[in-house]
Amino acid sequence: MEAKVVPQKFIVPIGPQHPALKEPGHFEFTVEGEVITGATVRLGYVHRGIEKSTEDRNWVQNLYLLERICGICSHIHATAYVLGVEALAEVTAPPRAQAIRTLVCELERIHSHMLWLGVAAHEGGFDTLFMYSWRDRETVMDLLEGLSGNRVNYSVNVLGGVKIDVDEKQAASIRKGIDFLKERTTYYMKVVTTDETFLGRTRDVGTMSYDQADALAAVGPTARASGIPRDVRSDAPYAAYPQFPINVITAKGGDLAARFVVRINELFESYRLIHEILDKLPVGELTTRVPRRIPENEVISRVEAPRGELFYYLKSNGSEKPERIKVRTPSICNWATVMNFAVGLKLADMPMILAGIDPCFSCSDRTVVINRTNQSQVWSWEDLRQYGIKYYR
Amino acid sequence: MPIGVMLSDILASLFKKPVTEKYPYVRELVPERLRGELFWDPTKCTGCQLCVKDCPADALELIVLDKVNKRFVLRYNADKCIYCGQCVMNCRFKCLNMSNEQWELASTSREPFLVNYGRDEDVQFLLDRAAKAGSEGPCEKP
Amino acid sequence: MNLTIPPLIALLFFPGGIFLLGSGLLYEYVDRKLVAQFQNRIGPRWFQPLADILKLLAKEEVTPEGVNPQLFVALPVVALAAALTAALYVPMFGFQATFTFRGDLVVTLYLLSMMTLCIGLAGANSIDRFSIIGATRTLTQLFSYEAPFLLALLGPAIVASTWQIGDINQYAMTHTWLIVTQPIGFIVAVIGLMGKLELPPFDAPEAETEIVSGALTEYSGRGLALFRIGKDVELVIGLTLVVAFYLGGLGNPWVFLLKTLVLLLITAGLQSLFARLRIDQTVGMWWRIGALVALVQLLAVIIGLFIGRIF
Amino acid sequence: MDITESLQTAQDLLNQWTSGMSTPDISRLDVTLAPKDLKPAVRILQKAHWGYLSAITGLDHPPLPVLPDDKQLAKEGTVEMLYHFCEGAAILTLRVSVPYSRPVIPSICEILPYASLYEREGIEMFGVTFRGTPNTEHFVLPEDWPNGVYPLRKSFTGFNKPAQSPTNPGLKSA
Repeated sequence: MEAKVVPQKFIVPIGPQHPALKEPGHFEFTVEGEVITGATVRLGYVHRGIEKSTEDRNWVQNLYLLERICGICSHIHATAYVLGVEALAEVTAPPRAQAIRTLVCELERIHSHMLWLGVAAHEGGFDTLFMYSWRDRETVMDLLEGLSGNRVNYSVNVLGGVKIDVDEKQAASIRKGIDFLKERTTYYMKVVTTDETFLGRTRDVGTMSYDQADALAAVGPTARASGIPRDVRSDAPYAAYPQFPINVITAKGGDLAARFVVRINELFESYRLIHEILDKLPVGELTTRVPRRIPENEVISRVEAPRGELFYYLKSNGSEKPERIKVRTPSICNWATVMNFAVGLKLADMPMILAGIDPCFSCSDRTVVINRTNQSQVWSWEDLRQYGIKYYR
Repeated sequence: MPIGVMLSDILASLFKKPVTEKYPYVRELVPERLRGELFWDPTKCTGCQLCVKDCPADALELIVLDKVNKRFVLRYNADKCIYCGQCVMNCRFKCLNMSNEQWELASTSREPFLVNYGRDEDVQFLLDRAAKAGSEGPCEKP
Repeated sequence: MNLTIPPLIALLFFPGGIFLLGSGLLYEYVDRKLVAQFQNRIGPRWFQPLADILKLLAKEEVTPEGVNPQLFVALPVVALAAALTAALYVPMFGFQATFTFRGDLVVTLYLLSMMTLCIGLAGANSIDRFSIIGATRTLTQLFSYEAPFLLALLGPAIVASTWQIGDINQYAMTHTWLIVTQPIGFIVAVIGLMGKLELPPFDAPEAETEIVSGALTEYSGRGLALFRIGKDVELVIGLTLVVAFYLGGLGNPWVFLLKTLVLLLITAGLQSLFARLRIDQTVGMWWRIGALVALVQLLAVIIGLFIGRIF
Repeated sequence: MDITESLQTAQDLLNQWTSGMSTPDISRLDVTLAPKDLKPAVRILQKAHWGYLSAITGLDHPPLPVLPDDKQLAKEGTVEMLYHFCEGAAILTLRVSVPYSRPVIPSICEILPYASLYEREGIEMFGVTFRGTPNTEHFVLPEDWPNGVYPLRKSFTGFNKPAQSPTNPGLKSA
């Protein structure tokens, strides 16, 4: 570190390692006193080269690779991918499979939004809300674990259907868990909308008007909090959403408080939808056959991840392996909104605003091929593997 | 101007048991569908290799000793395995399944992570062959 | 029951010195455990604060570049020394204060502020950006809560018409609890204490999600350990003062323990109840509300006394 | 607005620049443009409030391997950038293709500022130059990534030899 401070340009770095961010991203905020006058972002600390790696694996293997893009919204990545591949192969998964996919999507959305509620509260220094919301999130995690066998990376999807079935016992435990969560969510709604100290940190903070959100192409709850009814689930329904339509939740405020309200209201919407799916679960097969070689074509698959629109572009070349898979995650879209709104805000609000879009660094970072070690050599994957083997021997 | 809306909740917690799980002292029941260590039944396998082909982590290796007499050894690298269950799904003869009892797999050495499944004599044959070839042990790829 | 103890023992072992450090750690443990309980967690085990301190003491102390090394080393010592000195003027654990003179209340309050001042200086001494912002916030917060806190402790002093902590304690023991007669003063004093100790929701100066650890970011090993012990000692003294003034005084060790623990329960509850206040909100709250109500309380006390004297 | 209507509107807006058009499925419209027409096309979409830029996908078309007995001339490799615009369920894709020898596409950042991140990715991953893009710093790749190596081109298969990096020789002994 340099041994002097230049007074006119005081830069506060946040990240790549910083207690506010549990994931690596680097932000530099130029501040005057407590007020921010400039902001830049640098990502790429956790790039894993997934897009390139997909070209080396067959269609089935890629499902699990892509599911691991993000630990929080793993199922939705897999869903986007299988829907895309099924479209390429011109098959359709059976209705029961589609409904179960949708069910897990919604459970995942609940878990993601509860997680976000806790993280956002923690960024605002409200650790009690953080602990409570994560405690209650365990309910939905347990449901997912009971349903799929795993807390994260559920591997519910396979090409052409799903692996798991929902029996009556499962359905009953899900209904029970959801009813408990509904009661808790009502309570959290009361806390975030009425507690004066908390509102002091969220009201009129990071406000983004409808026009601004539109101009910056925000997606997901960030956009919906500014009043843009943009939701792939209703715009271009996929999986079982045509049979189980959702109501798009929006709020007018555009500030942090509105983002809380939108996400919590979406929780209620998810609860409703889960009940509906469980009540009207179609009967039938769980899988359909998908050929190993996918005919040459290209397809775009869009789904609504908990954080916003997830975009997959898949191109096949007639072989067992894809030609190109492009993943555009919702976090990428929303970065622009944060960087544009940081200026003029207080430093103390920044962690909450960063958390407000629910950023996912592992989602944003996914395309680099090669890792760099601290030895400043460029290492290939094989070198790294060898190094790892040597190291552990 | 309501402040301290969570008051009732925190007061209630004062008399509640903490929800923190006391693992490993107290073990909770694991769900029935939990995907733990992989097990293989050699009697049903036909050696179609479908499990190996689709394994996303290259954790499986089917060593064919005698295709006609169906002598196979499945080498399973538990440390590479991502426990996705695709192999179980792929197997048409139901010779693979994932245990919901064996899931505490952490170990301080590498040995427990390499498992050779098969008939005892086949595994022994494979180990002997590896020893004869003068390589360091079963860790080396043939 | 008011016992006296030889000064040297009081200074080194009991109630000052070793014993005070031990009880500081104990109170920190109780505080953390209570907050955990409020949040439905298990919380630390009883020796955790001690283990933290021992671990820190055993660790290498890194002197960062760009600081004044003498100041860097001296500040934690001064902070702890000030806190320990302050303890000598306070009737700890129900025993009479070791030293006492007219006006020791004022001295104690200043000694307690030394701690905050040292943390502020420690931050400003560093060139780390988080430290500097933390120092600015620490000192800003110091100026905001200090006046109301002082006013809140002034109320009991005025009704007891003495500046001696021991005498105020005596007065509190023999009269109606002052929490009844001066409720506003009590609230301001408790919240002021929380501000002084930088407990949530007044932990903006060390808000980990924004500025890592504030002014103490660059401290490690011994320095950090001393600052932490200092804070624990200050927690004990602060609780003692508020209890002695507002909760009917401190007769004997059991009364002391019971009353301070009850107060700790209240502060732990307040800690888990609120979101962290931004520094501008903290300052605004203290000057717009805190100082004003403390002043009103003080005026009421003075007018009450005046009227009382007339009739 | 339903899908066909949206796509019809887009088609009408872009008609003057279109050099190729297809509808791979009911909700999509692919429009092939010359690089120079990209900016006016995006501007007219933005003026008409037709959707938002959802993603920019890069596609690498390497030159086909020329067999010795093949008389055909080796075709140059191209990089194709796909600008996906979404409006409801309708997806409009603007396809712009540039040759390896001159991979220059005008930047659309002055029309859509948020395209910056996608363009930076394109620069790093495919070696396309976006003329006029405001920020060309590395977005996802490490700072000391060698120049001229574009990971998502098909020709890239990894580094085989550990290259010496000049930036931090001090740590080499570690």
